[in-house]
Amino acid sequence: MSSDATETNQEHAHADDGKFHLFVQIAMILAVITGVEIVLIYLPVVKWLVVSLLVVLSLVKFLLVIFWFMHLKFDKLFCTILFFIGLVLAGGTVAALLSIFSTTDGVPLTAQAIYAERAAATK
Amino acid sequence: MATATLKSADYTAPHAAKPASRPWFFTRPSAKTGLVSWLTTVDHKKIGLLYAVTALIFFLVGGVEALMIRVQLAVPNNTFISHQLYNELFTMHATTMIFLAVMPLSAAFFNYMMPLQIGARDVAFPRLNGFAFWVFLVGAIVLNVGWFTRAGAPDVGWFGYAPLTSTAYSSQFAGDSSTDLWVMGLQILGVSSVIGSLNFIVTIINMRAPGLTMMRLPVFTWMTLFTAFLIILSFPAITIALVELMMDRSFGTSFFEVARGGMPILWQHLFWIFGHPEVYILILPAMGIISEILPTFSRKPLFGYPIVVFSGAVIGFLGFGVWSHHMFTTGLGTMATAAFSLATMAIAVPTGVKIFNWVGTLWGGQISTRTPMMFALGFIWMFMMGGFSGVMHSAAPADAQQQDSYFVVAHFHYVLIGGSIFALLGGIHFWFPLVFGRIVSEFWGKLSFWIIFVGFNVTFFPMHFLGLNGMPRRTAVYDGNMGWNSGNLTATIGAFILAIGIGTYFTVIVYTYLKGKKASGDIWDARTLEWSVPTTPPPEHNFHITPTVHARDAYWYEKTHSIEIAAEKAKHAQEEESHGGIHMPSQSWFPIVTATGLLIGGLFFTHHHFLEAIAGGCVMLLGIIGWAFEGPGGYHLHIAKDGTVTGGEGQDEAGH
Amino acid sequence: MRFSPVLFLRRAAATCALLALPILLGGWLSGPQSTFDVKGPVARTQLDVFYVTVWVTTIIFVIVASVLAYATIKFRARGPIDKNTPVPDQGHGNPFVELGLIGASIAALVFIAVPTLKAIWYTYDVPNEQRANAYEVNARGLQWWFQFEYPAEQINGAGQLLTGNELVIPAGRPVRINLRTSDVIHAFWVPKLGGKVDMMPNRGNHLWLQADEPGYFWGQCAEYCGESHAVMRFRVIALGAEDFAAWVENQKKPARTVTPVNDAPKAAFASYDMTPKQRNSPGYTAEFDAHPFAAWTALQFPDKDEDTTLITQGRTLFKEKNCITCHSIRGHEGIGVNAPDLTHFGARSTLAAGLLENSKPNLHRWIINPNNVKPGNKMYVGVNGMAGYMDVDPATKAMTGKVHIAVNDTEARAIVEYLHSLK
Amino acid sequence: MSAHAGTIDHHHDHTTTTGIPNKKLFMWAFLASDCMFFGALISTHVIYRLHPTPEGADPTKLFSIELTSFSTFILLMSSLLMALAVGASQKGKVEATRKMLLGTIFFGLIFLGCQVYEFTHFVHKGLTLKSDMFGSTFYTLTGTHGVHVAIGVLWLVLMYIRTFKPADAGRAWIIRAVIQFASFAVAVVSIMFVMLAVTHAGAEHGYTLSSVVHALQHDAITAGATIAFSIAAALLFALGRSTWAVDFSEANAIDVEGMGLYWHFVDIVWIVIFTVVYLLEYL
Ligand code: HEA
Ligand code: HEA
Ligand code: HEC
Ligand code: CUA
Ligand SMILES: [Cu+2]
Repeated sequence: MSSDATETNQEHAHADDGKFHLFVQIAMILAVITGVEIVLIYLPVVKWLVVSLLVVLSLVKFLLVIFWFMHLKFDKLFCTILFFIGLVLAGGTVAALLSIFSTTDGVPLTAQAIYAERAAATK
Repeated sequence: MATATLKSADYTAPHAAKPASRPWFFTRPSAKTGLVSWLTTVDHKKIGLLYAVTALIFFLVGGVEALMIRVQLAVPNNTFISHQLYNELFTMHATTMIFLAVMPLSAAFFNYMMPLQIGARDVAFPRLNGFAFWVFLVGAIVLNVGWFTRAGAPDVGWFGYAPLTSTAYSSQFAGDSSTDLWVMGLQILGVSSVIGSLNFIVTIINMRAPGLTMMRLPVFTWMTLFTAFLIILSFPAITIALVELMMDRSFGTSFFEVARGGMPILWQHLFWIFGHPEVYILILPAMGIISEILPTFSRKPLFGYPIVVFSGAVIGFLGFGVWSHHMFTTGLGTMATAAFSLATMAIAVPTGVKIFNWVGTLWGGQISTRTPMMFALGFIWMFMMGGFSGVMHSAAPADAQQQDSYFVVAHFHYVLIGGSIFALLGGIHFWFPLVFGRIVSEFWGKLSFWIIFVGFNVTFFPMHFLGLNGMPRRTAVYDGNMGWNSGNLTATIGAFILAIGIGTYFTVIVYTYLKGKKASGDIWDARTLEWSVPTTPPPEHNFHITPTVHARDAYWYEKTHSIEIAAEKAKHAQEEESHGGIHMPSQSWFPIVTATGLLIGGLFFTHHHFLEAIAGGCVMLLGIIGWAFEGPGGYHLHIAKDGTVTGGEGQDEAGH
Repeated sequence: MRFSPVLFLRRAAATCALLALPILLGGWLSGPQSTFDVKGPVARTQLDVFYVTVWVTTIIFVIVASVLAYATIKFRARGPIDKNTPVPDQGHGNPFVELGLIGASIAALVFIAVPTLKAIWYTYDVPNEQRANAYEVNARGLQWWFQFEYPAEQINGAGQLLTGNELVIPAGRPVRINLRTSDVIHAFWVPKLGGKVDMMPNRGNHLWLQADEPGYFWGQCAEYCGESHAVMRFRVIALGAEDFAAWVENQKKPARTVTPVNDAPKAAFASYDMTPKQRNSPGYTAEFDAHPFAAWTALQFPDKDEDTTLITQGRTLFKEKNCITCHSIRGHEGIGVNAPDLTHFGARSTLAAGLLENSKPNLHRWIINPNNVKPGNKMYVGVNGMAGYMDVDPATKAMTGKVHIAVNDTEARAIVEYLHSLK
Repeated sequence: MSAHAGTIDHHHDHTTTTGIPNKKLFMWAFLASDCMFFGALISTHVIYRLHPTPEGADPTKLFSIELTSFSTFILLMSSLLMALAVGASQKGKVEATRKMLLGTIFFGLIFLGCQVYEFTHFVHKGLTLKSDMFGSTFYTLTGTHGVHVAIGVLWLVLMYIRTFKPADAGRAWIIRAVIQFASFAVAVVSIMFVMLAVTHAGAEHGYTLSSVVHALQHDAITAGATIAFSIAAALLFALGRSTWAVDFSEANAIDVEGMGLYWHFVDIVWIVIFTVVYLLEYL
């Protein structure tokens, strides 16, 4: 790890002036990806493909920002670990929640069915 | 430049001449004793004491609430208190015990002991630490203020299931501000806990004494770290739930409004995503304390240190994946039920590992059963029983009969009292000589332990049977024909025995504080750094010389290698002095000012006086701005060879 | 006060005594809501899983506790310790012991996990092979009473059969119960027949259970639902196939009408003792508790001689006092839908959601002042815009003190007589 | 602090155990926590989108993907400026830091402006907090994000003012710094008004110079805004340079960096919101 750190340090010293351009380039990539995303939703492609593409693209944006703009790439590994503890737990929780709410045997009646039932009851 | 001589704890800095050029509100308070010193303190030890005293007061409040509950349930069809009051009592009993007693008492230990254990002079952000305490106090006030209003105290149960918390159903006979107070109070407490925990995380990771690698950290510090992580990662879930509820109640949204498509089950998920990690937030500090007491009184290092630490991490991590075991009866469906059932059972493994290692620590030791040790041993027994009833819950089909019955009440009081409270009470005994320089009488200490131990079991053991015999929890009255009479009466008698025990305990503690036998230094032959402070109570700067750590159980090592250590210390003392002496943070008014703004804002908001609430917000904002521009400040202390301390607040440095 | 082994033994003895308590006090496990006294396959399965957990954890407890006790006694310090006492071996642990114990713990959990998983699937829904035979009802929770709906029993022009607070089911047949709520969360729990499942708003939960034999079972709302949650109870009565059919047959009939006979008023009636009772004085008589099923059965038939005049008066009063705005009495005047259906109220053994035995004095107390019996109930404060006994300001939710319904002693006697005639 | 003497290594703080500065560690831990915060909020929104109420509104009829893409772009650019500000502050370039901070604030304000515009537009069309579940979750989620942005802007402003703190403690500087910032704020708001008017005029009468001039002549508010803008810009120019030696140097870079982390995080939350709340609706 320590050798890693010195390496990035040197690299950083080199790249210091290059950072400006690097950051501008990343910003451009981000903008382009956003453009691609907007086009994607109008494309006549199967839904699952679009959805997965969108997820992947925003993930790429996400990673670009945290690793470059937020310096995770240049910082101590521990910062990455720290943030990813939260990120992974949050991601896991969101995924778990979404799947719990979509199991069919967990919700024997959909919201719609309940509405129908309620409407019938008050008739 | 001011000069002060430090002999023992009663060390005061004479008032330093302040630079005249600054307006008063930019000068910093520097009183070392008296009210102002407490209101503006940034000393982790003082803040720890503030937490402790507040928490203990609320523990008694929660206890009196519990006693009223028990009196009402002593006999069937009792009319001691009304249903409504009963409901307020159990809601506030739980909320008080969890958020205003056990959590802050743990925070008190974190604050006081953790920096000492890692050989630091303070936490990473001292003013923020003070702020966390004042915000906690604000939350406590907001939660309890309902007792004095027409609407009464909150009555929605400690997990406030929607839609009972909606405006349509809460407090049917009066304006329902009590639920708003509950929402606001918990939100504020969440802010306090998260801020405090972030501070602890940074402190433990970044402020360790030289040589103190992570795998040499005292276990209590480890558990502090895990608890802090659990707090910062679980509180956001309840914060969101509360925000959504608040939006429903104050701004007419429909998150949990059934008629408009709201799903109350969502509240339960969000609550328990917080709620289950929360129970580990309550127990991990206790486990940390136990892991300090047992080795000390066995005169042996903790058995299997790495695995105890690792199991703490596993408990914390798994704790995020089991929340729905509180929802086995909500119709989750077979897959989800099975998954959560198994995940819950899995937690028994890392917890068991801890129990085994504690037993292993005793094995081959030299056990002296002083009072703290009695509490620690009591903890192992009682927590184990509570854990086993937890495992019984984890089998979902069995839990269908137990959920919301007194069996649950028995389970969680075993882990909460037999677990957390026993450990915390033991911890007070353990560290009392360090904090106050006096020692609790062995006879009275043990006596209170035994009364508490007996009273506790007499109270809560029968509840297992009450639950299995069909008694639902949150029952203000029951009929005499259900076979619950003798169990309840026993429990009530037990509760009073318990009260006598706790009464004895506190009387003894207060007596010792005032008149007890003086004790100084390392009276237990302890193992960790907090006992290496130059005086008991410790001086404000904790250590004359920042310790260097060479091994786990650092102080034990120092004691067994005293000659090398002395030489090393002398060298480090010189180095430190050549770096300008000991750097200490300055006190500040802004934490309490900001918290006061929060109090004003919070109280007005709950009563829908939005303009006044904004005014409170402005006070807060001013506090923050003042805080930011004031800077951390700081001054230096210098230690002479004979232990004399010079330097002080006077030579305030500008900027950082 | 040094450590003494005597204290230790005493603690061990105390723990044992506590463990033995239930055996000494057998009564602690045999109440009307005991989860041990199982009367159907679902509850039995759940109890079996429970026993597995008990055995596994007890064995572990005995082992760990013995080692712990042994270690504490064996390794206690002999004589006072000071800094000069030789220190014990500073051992740091043993990875093999650790791994072994972890393995053992996992193995123990497998013992619990297998029956747990089986039971989760079994208890979730009626087993496939019995689906066809299952009887389906709906249970609806309301603050603070239960409504039971029989979708299978349609009444011409009046929708499905409804009852309140007493669910009658066929014995020996699986019953699938759809769980609904009209306000907050409640839970349906009949301990002897099966564990609870919540009635969640906007969620279609269900459970199934089966009573092996005819019988009378206590049930309870098991989710905190507001002020009177503690007294939100109900009953399940399981009947043999024929009895059940007969019961359904009778229930489908409109309310029983008693024709007034021009008799002299019978003094014997309405002369029950009405010495004022405390709120929450015992709800049931000892006779009832001893043979609830018999007591229930006895209620299914009209009394031999009734005070027809009082009954007629009661029927008028029921209309005049606006009881009909909330209650419905099929065939008579009542049309309300916000309160328990009273069409066959006289044949019910409980009153006010299982709080009281449906005896005349109890009913009298209820009608005179429901709030005294069950604080905060919706009959007293109104529900869904229907005014109850007292007026509540919708804005502040405070009682205004305005009275809508006042029933005096004599009126109450007539209403009691009337309601009890509805068999 | 004496430990800071000499050149500052921004990746290693020798006063801490790990070498990571305390403030940075604090920020990352806080952001980890904030992940759970937004995780819970986004889950709520998605769950209610998956189980919509029958009478709910159709979001795609409301959304203007152009506007949202624009504000997304703006926020991304603000992130760029923020990153540059951090870089500048690390090199001790106070002037450059200030410019980048102002730029970030500017874009942040535009983002907030867009959000306010979007909200009023939606409310106009009948979507409110109370109207239905979509309204509740949408406003709460995006509003909470907006509050984060607003807090970020406030923080940036305070930091900007902080850069003027003089080395000599006796100097009265706050007023000047505040005026300076206020003129900036006026300029921004004026620009936004002018832009709004121009787009408006353009949309109605075609994007020709004459129509825009015409609109300016007839619209008092816009004309006023233009004047305010010029005055503010002049003031900004006149007062812009602090003539005194400031107490703001590389040592403060960590404060800017911590703030930057927050700002970027708010930006990535928007990346997620943009995809989940807006784009996925179109499928
Ligand atoms: C300090 C707090 C604390 C702790 C530590 C625990 C620990 C555990 N809890 Fe508990 N729990 C609560 C506090 C706590 N709980 C509270 C407050 C509630 C109620 C909330 C409310 O509804 O108000 C609750 C409710 C609760 C429920 C929901 C009950 C219901 O409402 O239906 C469940 C269900 O699974 C559960 C399970 C567990 C388990 C499996 C553990 C495990 O962590 C226990 C592990 C420990 C052991 C098992 C003992 C030692 C182990 C060994 C000696 C090893 C070998 C053992 C085996 C292999 C079995 N708990
Ligand atoms: C850390 C948490 C904690 C602690 C320490 C306790 C402590 C106690 N609890 Fe706790 N309790 C909960 C957490 C806790 N509880 C929770 C989470 C619930 C669920 C609530 C809900 O359903 O929402 C609950 C619910 C609950 C119930 C069930 C209520 C119901 O469901 O209807 C009962 C009933 O007996 C009870 C009893 C007690 C008793 C007797 C104590 C005793 O240990 C208290 C001991 C302390 C004292 C007795 C005070 C000190 C004594 C003196 C100062 C002596 C002198 C004073 C006098 C004699 C007046 N509690
Ligand atoms: C505002 C509506 C309302 C009015 C008016 C009202 N009731 Fe009720 N009644 C209720 C509700 C609601 C319950 C269920 C209460 C509970 O158990 O919590 C109930 C319960 C009862 C019960 C018990 C039913 C059972 O199965 O347990 C009886 C009997 C009864 N009411 C009789 C009357 C009489 C007689 C009157 C008129 C004098 C009356 N009610 C007027 C709402 C009303
Ligand atoms: Cu219904 Cu509790
Ligand atoms: Cu749990």
